[in-house]
Amino acid sequence: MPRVLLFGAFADVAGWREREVEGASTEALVAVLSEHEGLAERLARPGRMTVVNRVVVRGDVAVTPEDEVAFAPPVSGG
Amino acid sequence: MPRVLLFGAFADVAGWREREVEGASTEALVAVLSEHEGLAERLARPGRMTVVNRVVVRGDVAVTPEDEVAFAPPVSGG
Amino acid sequence: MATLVDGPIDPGALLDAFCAGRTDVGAVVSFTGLCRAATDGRAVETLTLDAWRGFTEEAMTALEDEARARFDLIDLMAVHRWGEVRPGEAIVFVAAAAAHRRTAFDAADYLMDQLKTRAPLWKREDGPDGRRWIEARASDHADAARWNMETKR
Amino acid sequence: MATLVDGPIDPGALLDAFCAGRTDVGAVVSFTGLCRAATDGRAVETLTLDAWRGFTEEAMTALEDEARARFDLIDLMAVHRWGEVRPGEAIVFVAAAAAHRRTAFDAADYLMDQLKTRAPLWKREDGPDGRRWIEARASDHADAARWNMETKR
Repeated sequence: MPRVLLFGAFADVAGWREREVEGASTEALVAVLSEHEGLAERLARPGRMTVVNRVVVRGDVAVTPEDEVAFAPPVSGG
Repeated sequence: MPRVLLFGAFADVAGWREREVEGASTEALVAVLSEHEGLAERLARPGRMTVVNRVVVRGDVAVTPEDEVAFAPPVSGG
Repeated sequence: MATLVDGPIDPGALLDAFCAGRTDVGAVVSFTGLCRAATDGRAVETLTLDAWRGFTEEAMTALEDEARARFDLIDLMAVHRWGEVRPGEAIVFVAAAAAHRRTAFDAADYLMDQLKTRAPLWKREDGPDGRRWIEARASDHADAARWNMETKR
Repeated sequence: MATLVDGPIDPGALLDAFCAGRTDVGAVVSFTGLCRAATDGRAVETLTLDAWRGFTEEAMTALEDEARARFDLIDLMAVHRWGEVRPGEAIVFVAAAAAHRRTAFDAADYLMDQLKTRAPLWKREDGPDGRRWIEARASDHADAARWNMETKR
């Protein structure tokens, strides 16, 4: 199963930072994660960052069980 | 006689920084100072600063023997 | 290279080290971001920065490289805290060195705009009113957009 | 109040002192002007700053006051060397503190433009090619003129 990483408010709301999740694409993973009500609301907000194997991606991207997929809210550095 | 102060290149060229000079106005003092050839050339350049009793003045200003008159080239702070 | 530090950073020591021994630099501009005790009228006891070690440094270094490509710099540095920060402590320090001051001002300003809107860091404020996750403000995005029209100098 | 210092200044120590104990400030921007070992291709062994003690500090403080009136600042400082300066040493240090970073950047930038073109200081370079008195460059006057059209923020 792909390894999913969560950052910022996503990790805070979900109560975990790293977990294996079943899914063949980034949006499939989002659908599974959205079974958690608070996370569903956060994941649906604009500006979500999706990163597959440390490369930022846009849209729905296919993933394999060996992939690492990170989801994060809009950034706030500085 | 008014006390004349010179700064920067003016003092360097004249060889003095402070001296009493005979003159009833700032331009009269400039005329006296301009007897020194190198200083004449420097004083004639644009952007000269003239200060009477610590107040910057423009044009020809009357001065009394009790006044302090400073002449300086364009500034270069920072 | 941009660095991420877990623990206090000392802007003065960073500035002195950045300036030391340079005889080719005329201008050094630094930016220090401090943790405020209140934002938008809410008291802040702790600011917590979440980061993705490795990924975050790489992304910050890429932003630094963009600034180096855009401006005629002699040097550039960025240090960012992660973890828990208390009011009054420094969150971020950026310094830019150039032969002339306009370049140094612009590069530090540019890099801060990019870090605010593009560095993968996530900020949380905890205080008596509870917990709040922060996102870059509309003004931060407007600041960053200023640079889209500009050319190298 | 602006100060004029006869002897080395330490930008790092000034920055740390300026930041210390502040929990209301989000942004501190500093500018450090360093003495370069060469300008316009000429080697510089010593930079000498002539000042009019008292008058120069008053004029610098008036420029600081202009910046305070123009920008929404929490604090502002300026320290300038006079006398002999060696390559690599700091000539001037300016720091601006504000709630938000754009204000701090603009105020430090503004104050430096004013100091360059309006502070009563006169700069001389001595080196193997002889002695040269410096005046503010055309680019310094152009930088200072940028602010004539702007309004308070």
